[in-house]
Amino acid sequence: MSWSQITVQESDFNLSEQYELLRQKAGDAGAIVLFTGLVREVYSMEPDRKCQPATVQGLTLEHYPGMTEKCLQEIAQKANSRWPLLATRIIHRIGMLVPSDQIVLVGTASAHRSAAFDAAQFLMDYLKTRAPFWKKQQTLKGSHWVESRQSDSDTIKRWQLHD
Amino acid sequence: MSWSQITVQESDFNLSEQYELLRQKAGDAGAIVLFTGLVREVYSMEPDRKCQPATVQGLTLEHYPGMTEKCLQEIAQKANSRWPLLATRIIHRIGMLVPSDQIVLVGTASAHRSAAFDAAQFLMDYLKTRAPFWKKQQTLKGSHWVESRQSDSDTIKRWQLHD
Amino acid sequence: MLEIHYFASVREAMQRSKQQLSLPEATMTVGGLVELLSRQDACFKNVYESGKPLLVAVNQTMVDSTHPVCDGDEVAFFPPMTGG
Amino acid sequence: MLEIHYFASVREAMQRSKQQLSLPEATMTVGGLVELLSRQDACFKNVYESGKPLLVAVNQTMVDSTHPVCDGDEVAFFPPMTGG
Repeated sequence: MSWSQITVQESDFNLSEQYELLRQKAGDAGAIVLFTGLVREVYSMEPDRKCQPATVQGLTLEHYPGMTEKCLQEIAQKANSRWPLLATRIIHRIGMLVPSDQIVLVGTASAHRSAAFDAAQFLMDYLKTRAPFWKKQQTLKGSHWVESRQSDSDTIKRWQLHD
Repeated sequence: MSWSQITVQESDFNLSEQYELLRQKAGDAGAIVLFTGLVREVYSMEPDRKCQPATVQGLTLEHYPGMTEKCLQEIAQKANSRWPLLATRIIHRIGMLVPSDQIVLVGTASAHRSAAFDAAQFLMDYLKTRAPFWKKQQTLKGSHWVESRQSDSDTIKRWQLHD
Repeated sequence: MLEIHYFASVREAMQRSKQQLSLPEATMTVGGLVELLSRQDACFKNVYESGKPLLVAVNQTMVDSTHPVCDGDEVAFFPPMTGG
Repeated sequence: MLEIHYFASVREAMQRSKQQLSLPEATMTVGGLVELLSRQDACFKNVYESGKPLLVAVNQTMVDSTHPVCDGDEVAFFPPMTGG
């Protein structure tokens, strides 16, 4: 049975602690992949929007309590049914963040590297478009909701799952 | 100009230090991927060899000093020319290791996650088959050199580079 | 009674994060509910007719407009997700 | 003089990690060098004729058997890599 843990929290996370947890829970793992998403200071819109890049001063993350955890559990289960994972870990922060802050952590452990890499990428692709989180950016010109990128929806297609 | 650092060392490495180094050197990164390879205790041969899995007691890593660093530099340059990376880090250990020890670290930082994921996977695929490292396993039945897996050479083909 | 939640830009446009609604029929579709809310609420009409994508979840699962809505359900309206 | 290095299983089979060799000609190919070493050294003949893959680097770059070898070059023989 694979170990999996999901957390939605306001507080920051410590990558090192999460790595040691994965190593400990995974047993005889040969490969561990950790992904972290950070708040970028310069936010470029999609090329077709013809906007100047904005300097981000802050980011507020809203979510749908209850549904978020349910979605992340489902995404983790999907990854576990697709790859022979020994352990998975997802942390997503909510609330107010500033540039260079950590937003999200996805960690996967497996016997071999390809499963760990593919599952981590799959978890991020699904999390980006299927889990109910919304980002609002604060710039010098005011606040606005980040619009979803078509490229993120397209990315899911590569997993060829119809669900 | 992207930051890149390569180290071949006997001593262990601290993932957290390497992560903070990548964050610091990468500037305005939105995505950081860290991969670690660990010594597994149960080593299964390729299915077609029809061998029982062996319990590994130790692993000795030999390398070709000079050529190793040169190869890893070339691999990092290839990754940098293919993806818009902000920082890359490779650490490979040599000498005697035991199960659950860290063997290798690959870290990539980029503005967006797909470049960071793809580059980290590319670096590992190339490192496995192009950098002059060799593993010798110690088991209860004696010592033997690990033979290269055809699957590792096949994995390189997906990058469709003829070099 | 139906509990309706609004999130992100939809929440701001609706000027509230949730509301309760008595269903005029025992069961209706999500599409029927959207039409009902558009008739009753100018803010909702604006959101619905803005042309921006509007997603719906019933009992915390994403559904399309043909999905049934029953008394006691939790319905949520929100824009496409932008987490990660 | 040529400096020849052996690594991993090849080093063990050769019972040494390196050797020096005077080239009989100013330039020869890697293939020619392999034949020369096979004639001169029973251990090298065993390695070469074992049927296991044998890789060659000249001046720390992987090459094939048609690559030239000149006086002063560093040549290395080793099995396929198994790092990572």
